[in-house]
Amino acid sequence: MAIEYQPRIIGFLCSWCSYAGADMAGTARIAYPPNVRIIRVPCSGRVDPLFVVKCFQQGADGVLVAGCHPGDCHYVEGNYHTRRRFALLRPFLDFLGIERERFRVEWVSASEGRRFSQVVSSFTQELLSLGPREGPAER
Amino acid sequence: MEAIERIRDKARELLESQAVECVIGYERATDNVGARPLFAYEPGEVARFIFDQTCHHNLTRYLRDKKDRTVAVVAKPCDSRAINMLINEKQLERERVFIIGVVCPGMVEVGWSRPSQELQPLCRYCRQHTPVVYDFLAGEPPAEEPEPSPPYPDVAEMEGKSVAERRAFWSQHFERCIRCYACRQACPGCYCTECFVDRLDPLWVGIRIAPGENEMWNTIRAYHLAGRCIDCGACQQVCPVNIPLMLLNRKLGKEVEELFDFQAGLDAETPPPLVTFKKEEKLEADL
Amino acid sequence: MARIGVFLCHCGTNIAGTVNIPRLLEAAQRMPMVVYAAESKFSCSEPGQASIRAAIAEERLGRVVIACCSPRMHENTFRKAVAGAGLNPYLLEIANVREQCSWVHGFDKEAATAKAIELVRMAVAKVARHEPLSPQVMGLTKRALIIGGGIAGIQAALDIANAGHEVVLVEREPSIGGRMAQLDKTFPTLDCSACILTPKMVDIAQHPKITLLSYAQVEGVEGFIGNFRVRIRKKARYVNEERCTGCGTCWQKCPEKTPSEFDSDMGQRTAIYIPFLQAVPNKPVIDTAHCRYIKYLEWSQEKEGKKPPECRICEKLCPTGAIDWEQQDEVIEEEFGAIVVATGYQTFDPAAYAEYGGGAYPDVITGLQMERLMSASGPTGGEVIRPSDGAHPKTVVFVSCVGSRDEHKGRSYCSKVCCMYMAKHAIMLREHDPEVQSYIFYIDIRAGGKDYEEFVRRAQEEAGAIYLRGRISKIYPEEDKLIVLGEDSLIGRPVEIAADLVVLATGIEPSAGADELARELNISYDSYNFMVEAHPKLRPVETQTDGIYLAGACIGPRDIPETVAQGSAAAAKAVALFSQDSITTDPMTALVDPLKCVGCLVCVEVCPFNAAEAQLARDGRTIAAINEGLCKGCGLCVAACRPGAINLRGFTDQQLLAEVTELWR
Amino acid sequence: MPAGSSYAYYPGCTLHSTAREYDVSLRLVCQKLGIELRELRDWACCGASSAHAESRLLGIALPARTLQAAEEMGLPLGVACAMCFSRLKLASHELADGDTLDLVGRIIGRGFGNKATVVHMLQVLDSEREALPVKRTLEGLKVASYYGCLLVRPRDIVGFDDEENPQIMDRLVEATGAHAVPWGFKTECCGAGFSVPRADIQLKLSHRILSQAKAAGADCVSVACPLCHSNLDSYQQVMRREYEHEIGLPVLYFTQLVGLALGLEPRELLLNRHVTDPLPVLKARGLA
Repeated sequence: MAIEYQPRIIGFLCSWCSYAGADMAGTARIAYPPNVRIIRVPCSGRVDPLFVVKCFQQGADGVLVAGCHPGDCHYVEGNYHTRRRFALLRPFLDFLGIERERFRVEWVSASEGRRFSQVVSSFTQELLSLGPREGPAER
Repeated sequence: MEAIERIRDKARELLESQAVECVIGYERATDNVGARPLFAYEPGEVARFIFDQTCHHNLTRYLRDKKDRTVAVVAKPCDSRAINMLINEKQLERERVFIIGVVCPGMVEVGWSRPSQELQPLCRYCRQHTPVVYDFLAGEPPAEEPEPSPPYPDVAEMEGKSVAERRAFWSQHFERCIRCYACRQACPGCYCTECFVDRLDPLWVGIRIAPGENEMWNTIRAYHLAGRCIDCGACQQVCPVNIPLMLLNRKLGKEVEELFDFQAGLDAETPPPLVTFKKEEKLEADL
Repeated sequence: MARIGVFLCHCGTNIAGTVNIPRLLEAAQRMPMVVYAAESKFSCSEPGQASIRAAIAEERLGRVVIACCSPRMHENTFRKAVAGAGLNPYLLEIANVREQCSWVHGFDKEAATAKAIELVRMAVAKVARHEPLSPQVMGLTKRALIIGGGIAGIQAALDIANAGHEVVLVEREPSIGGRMAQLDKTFPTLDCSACILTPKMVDIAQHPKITLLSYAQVEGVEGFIGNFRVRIRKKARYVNEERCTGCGTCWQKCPEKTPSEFDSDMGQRTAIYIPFLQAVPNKPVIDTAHCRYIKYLEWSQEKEGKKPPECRICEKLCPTGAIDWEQQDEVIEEEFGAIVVATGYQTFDPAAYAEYGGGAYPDVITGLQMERLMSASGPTGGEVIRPSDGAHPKTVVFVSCVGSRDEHKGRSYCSKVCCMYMAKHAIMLREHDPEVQSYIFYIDIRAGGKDYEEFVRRAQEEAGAIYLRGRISKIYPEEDKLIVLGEDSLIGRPVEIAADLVVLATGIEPSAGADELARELNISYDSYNFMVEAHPKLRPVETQTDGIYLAGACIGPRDIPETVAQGSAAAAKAVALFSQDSITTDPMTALVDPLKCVGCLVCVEVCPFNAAEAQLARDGRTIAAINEGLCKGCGLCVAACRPGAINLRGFTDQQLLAEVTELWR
Repeated sequence: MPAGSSYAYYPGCTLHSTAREYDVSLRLVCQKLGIELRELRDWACCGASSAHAESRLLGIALPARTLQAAEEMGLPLGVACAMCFSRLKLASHELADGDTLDLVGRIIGRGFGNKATVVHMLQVLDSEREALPVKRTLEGLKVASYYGCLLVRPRDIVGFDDEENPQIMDRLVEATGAHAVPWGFKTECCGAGFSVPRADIQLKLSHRILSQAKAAGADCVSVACPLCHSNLDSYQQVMRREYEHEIGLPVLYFTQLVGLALGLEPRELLLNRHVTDPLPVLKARGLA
């Protein structure tokens, strides 16, 4: 029997804003789809683009990088670098045939639990509509 | 006087005065068609130097190996940008290298028996025919540099395709990659003591020659040159299975130019886009 | 081969109510390297922790995973528990199955359980790559450096010294005292500024724990919290401080006069001088820009122009032979554990306001000049007279917000104290001369503070000051009057006043050079060069750089009470730091592999904390190194390091990669 | 704006009539400096000062006609009268809005792109300041530069200089060798708008400006606007009556001062056309 397609999302969340935001969604019991697997990092600036590419190579359907809003970085400047790195990587992935929609960078503050759940929900929806990734059959 | 004569005279002068230990240039390869690098240590050797449209190699690749000694190098415009890039990345001291700049007519494909008349694709889009930095210039610089519009026709064409088409295109190319890493060896920017692809822990790229792993390698190779690639095409030139590597590099080059108004190696001072930032810059649109 | 133990917390029904614990337990037991798995109602409870400690001992566990609430909740609790069992506290990983699973996926228990299993798998994969970490323990120098000898710096210095710690107070002027020393009276109590300040200045001079370096400047700062190395330049006074008794003969007899900065040009001083009579230290300096003999010495070098007199009167008259023409600037290096920045403010230069004469009209003066005119120790002995003709002004106009709340002049902020000092001046003027009529042009009256509003009322009701709401458009002289044109925006009519004296309430701006100092200290400053706090509300006297604290008007416009409070607050921070015998730094810092580093020093460029620095390797190559004292563990450099030479303890590439790949094993 | 550059020249209504000396001196100076002034054919009134008060559209449409003409010539529009300058600047600012541009294009019956840049001749000469070929330095002459209310206001639209304390004319005056006295009334209103309905106000305001210039030690006042000129220059006798206060302060166009410095003769520059005769002052300084 065919099992329905469930997209897999890897989320890299900075522990000061976005990871706290995700926790906030929990404490407020704001439900969102169970498709995201969260990896905690000190700062979104820690996320080497290699991780993102690796996720896709492994077979992730979507990758999310979330950090403090620019200007609020706990480490003062981290997310400014995040912004540059991924503004560059995103079109590049698209060029390689990995749709822009599959890679998201979002700014989620510690108080934005609702926003976090909205991000995950809309991201999951988008990926569902995109359907599974085609690519090398054997990875 | 012919450009090549001026190169030879300068090379001789530099070696005789012992201003440099060695002059890196081109000589005719044994197939009598192509060119190959020549490391001249003796004034007597300079007669072997040539310069024509077959001299596509980027000789700055060798400069890091000799970073502690003073050498002279024959540099085409793109090569000269590599020198700036290396200085910026503190891999080279300006005063240790004497740059014999050559005005570049563009390189041709070198066939088996004779060089083709065709300019290499990359050279058709070239925007620098005069080196951006040199100590001595051979050849007459053109009145003005051409401005191909769009500056990245090859990239633009690819962008025109559908995601699925691009996916298919790259998959079939990456499947053919034999992971010989010749591209890496030829690139002046690839100088890590241990390349990420060779590391076992963390194992970024699996050892298997499998499409997925190949894709990882080719993607990151290009990404690591983002804002650094100086458009010389050496990687593509040496690829035994003809993967259009420069298309990847140039896509990133295009993005860097559009987002950050930066081209690698035009000078040695401007910090490359990925080591700096502007608080006020608006990039969210691209995220 | 690591022996991993997995502990599943029910958190009452918070987790167990949604996640199928038995299935999770079963799955956990089958995970690679997991030798023990157990559940517990409340892992964080004492019995829960005890069972974890017990299991670690009995099962000889080398790594621990706890599936429970967010690590932001109980990571430290469990680290202690693990440590209690003799295991390195960093060999623990938390799987967040409450906040990020059971609490948000209650609608789908199946999916929640499946996700929980994967979260635990990721945690197991990660913890297997954990390494034991031990916080770096570093000594600290229990000495504080105070930069700036105004009331903020004085307060901080005294508080720290009284707590028993050594303090070095560096002041760039010849005497401490700062702006407060220039003031006549203080609002709203009208007690004499000097009377309350000078005793504190004397305390500084006499305190056994305080070293005062006046006429000195901070030049270079290196190191980090607890271990700063600071270069201080002691400018040449040309006066031997040991010999000088401060008798005053030299400055009384010096023939060269020049406008006095302390009296903000309302009076004169000599070339060898102390700024004011109660100066601390009470030792003069020779101002090379005006001293005749020094001019002579310069002249004798080139022999150009007219020969200046070879004066040397001070030298001839000094009873102790303290004058020392040979003296040179001296640069000393000192070690400190904490630094308090209290560089204060200067007043805005009204030259920018051509419409007010831009300084051309002698009888248009600034608030600070008014203070000097009123001060009993001032150039006029406290008599308020017009600089132009010495007449007693009867009509005085005050113009508020000169250099404040004015974008066109590049200053959009409120200087906070002007409203109050204008009211003070109005009251004092009446006290000096009952016939004086003050007019005060204001935009808004900002009198938020204890007894401030009452004070302004007093100016209006008792001192009869007339408050007019509106900006002044123009001031120009006519005969011996100054015609002031403005608008009373409340009745919407133009106003024209013929004044004898006009006082511009010039705003507050950071002291010159504040930005250079901030750069040297690697603390941030805003577009006006005010220093920036670590958090405007919750960390108002701290900076982003640990061990460097702020006090007073260097942060923004402040009045005296607030400034003093901040002096004490900054001191408290320093004293709290000194109450420890060592600093333990978070071990989750970056680490460079010298063999892989290619010396491109991208890390140095991206590190916001100056923690990455260039270093000479054994083989002579230049490579990067991380200063653990400064590193805050953000990992910015790690992601920027192409050769993968830098890694982040606790969040290594290996650990994060393991979490990713585990999902597809 | 290098020497040898050309401008579409808009004299406006006054420069051919009451302010002929401004027009003449300007043309002579530009000639000397190799700046070509091509007067617009068939230029229209700028609309000052009533049009924009009557109707916003009319206030834009009148200058628009001139802007369109300049655009056709493909030259920057050089304006001498401060009022015209202000009207033209404000109009081209309003025309930045696409819809307004279309509408006005239809009104004047000629679509255009609002491409012409509007500059005041003061800006043009200012760019020649460095290389001013001074034949006769005006050393010793103390000049109060008076800008009037419109030249540098509003800051965000025309403001090429500080509206409280502008410098551009002072710079130019200094370039002639004369001394530009610092004073506070550079941009005060001269009351022009009231000269007819409430002459008393106009007199008061103008008098204050002149007496301040005098108090600042000026020998003469330099202006860049025909209206400022007539107010300051021609009412000085009345002032003497009204305020029993002798002003006697000649009011010159900045172009006349520059002209003198370039070696032109007072007569050529029509210095004799002023009500308050500048020649005594100039003679006293050996400049005429």
